[in-house]
Amino acid sequence: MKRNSLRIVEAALFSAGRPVSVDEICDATNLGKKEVTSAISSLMEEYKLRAENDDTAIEVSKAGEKYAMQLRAEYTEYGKKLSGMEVPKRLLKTVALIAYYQPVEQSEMKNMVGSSIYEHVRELEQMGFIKSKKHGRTKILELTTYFYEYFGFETTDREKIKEYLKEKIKRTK
Amino acid sequence: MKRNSLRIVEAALFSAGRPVSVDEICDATNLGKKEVTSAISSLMEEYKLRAENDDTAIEVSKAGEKYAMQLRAEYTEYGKKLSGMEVPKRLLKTVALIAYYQPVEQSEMKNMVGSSIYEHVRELEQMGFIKSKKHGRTKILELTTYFYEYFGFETTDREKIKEYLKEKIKRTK
Amino acid sequence: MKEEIISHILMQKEDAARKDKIEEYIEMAGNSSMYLKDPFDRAIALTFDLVMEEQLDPWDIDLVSFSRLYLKRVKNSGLIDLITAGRIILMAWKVLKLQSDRVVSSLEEKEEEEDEWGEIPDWYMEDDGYFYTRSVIENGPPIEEKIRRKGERKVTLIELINAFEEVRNEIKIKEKRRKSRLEQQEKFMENAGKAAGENAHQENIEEEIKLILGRLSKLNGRAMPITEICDIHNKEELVMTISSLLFLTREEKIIMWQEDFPYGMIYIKKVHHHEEK
Repeated sequence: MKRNSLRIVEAALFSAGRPVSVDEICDATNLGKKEVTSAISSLMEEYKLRAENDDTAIEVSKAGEKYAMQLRAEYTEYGKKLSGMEVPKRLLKTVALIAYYQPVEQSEMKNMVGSSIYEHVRELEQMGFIKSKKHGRTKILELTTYFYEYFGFETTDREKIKEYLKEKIKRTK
Repeated sequence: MKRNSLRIVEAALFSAGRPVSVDEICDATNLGKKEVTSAISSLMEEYKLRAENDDTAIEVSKAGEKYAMQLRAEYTEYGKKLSGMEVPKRLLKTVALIAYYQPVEQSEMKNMVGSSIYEHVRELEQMGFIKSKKHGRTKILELTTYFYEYFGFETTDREKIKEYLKEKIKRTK
Repeated sequence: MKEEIISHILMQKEDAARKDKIEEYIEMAGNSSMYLKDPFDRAIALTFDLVMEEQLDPWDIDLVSFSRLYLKRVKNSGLIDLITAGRIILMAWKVLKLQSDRVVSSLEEKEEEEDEWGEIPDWYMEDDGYFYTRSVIENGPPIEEKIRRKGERKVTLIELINAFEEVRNEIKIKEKRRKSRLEQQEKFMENAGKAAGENAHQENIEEEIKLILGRLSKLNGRAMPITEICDIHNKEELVMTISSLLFLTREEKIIMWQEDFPYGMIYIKKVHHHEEK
């Protein structure tokens, strides 16, 4: 029975693909808190033992108050190329346009992107990349500090991103 | 050295989170085709052995013409909540019917599914599971390679799939 | 009297709280039907008003009781104010429509929930497919999504810039297409305008109608498809024929109908009394 809850928690950690809390695991698996906590310890031990013999490229580790299944540091470089981007392409395109035109009216963006702009704006706001303020019947969109941090800009370099993008256009002309 | 390439391929499969081809793995890991192929076989064997002792919730398996790391069927239910399933049941039903009858006319599917078939076909095409070609006043529907990959079928042979589906139904009776 | 009539045309449901509520509504809406002098008419109109104002459920109205009551009154008094009667009947019709709308929309909702799976045609009976299809529809699909790790990584600046380039190109192409579509439309309108101008000179409606009448004379009261009197692939001839036929329909010289709107065949039949003249 113990063995089994070990595998169930393993399944949960594998599926999540991100750090998850004990509560989240309980909720997803219908196991009790105690059972989950003990399963996590055993799993961490199991993967550690395997790692000692180089019998796995994976580890279970603590990340803050959460737990994650992830690649062992030695193997991360082989995973980079194949793992997916956390911002879907369609949103990346839209946020790139906003970065270039900002501050920009949502209605103007709609002319470029089409009516999916509303959905994109909602998602991008949720991700924390853009913020909007009401302006008459439309909204003005612009980038957040988080956006600059995410792409490694100093927040003081607001214009830099635009320059990067402009450069790109020049080169492709 | 052989042991190491096993772990590198494992890292690649783990990170991809989707079925990947041998070529993709070669590209991501800088390993040769032969090395990758042999590593995949060994990995599949390794995980299979572990599964026999219930020492893992994970499997490495063929998906269409590609390979994927995924949850063993026994543990799928514990991963559902955290991974977020993407295909609504009504679409699963329709695509299961198409899998059985393919290539099949849309008009024939309409007899089974009702007029929501048009909506279903549009959504399934968008998801990449089916493709259609015009045929007079109707369309001929069939599965895409992506379908086999996504649902983890080890073969793309239509007859074999049909047999598999038939068997599965018998077992659920 | 008012309350009596109202309670008569309301469905008899045993729900005290609901009745109180209705009385409250009636009090609230007390004056809205004051344009009717007769207390009987006013009571009925008032009730219907409440339905229109969404204060009363249309299904609370018993239209059968209403029509019986109304007929009885007409019989007894012998005199009816047609304008008021018309108004009340219109209101009753509106209530009926609200009732039917409700039924239709609840049916639609149900269909959406159940996603209306069709009947399995008989010919599936003969093979394994029938059992498979039935099992999928009734017990659910025999396939399941595989669960894979959805680990994601951060997006790099290079990827952002590439996405920008991609979307810029897409927008350019879209813009080009839009422009060429507009140009084509303009050209088309211009040509159409010219063609209409030329036709206006050639048009001699009377001549055309005579021509069509001549063709129709072969009908002898029999219906014929439009394909027999004109070449439907010749657009100009088709337009000319249809406009003449529409004219003749308005003059009640022929009747014209279409089977299976909007693409079905159009049929024409000559009207008899005109032939006799």
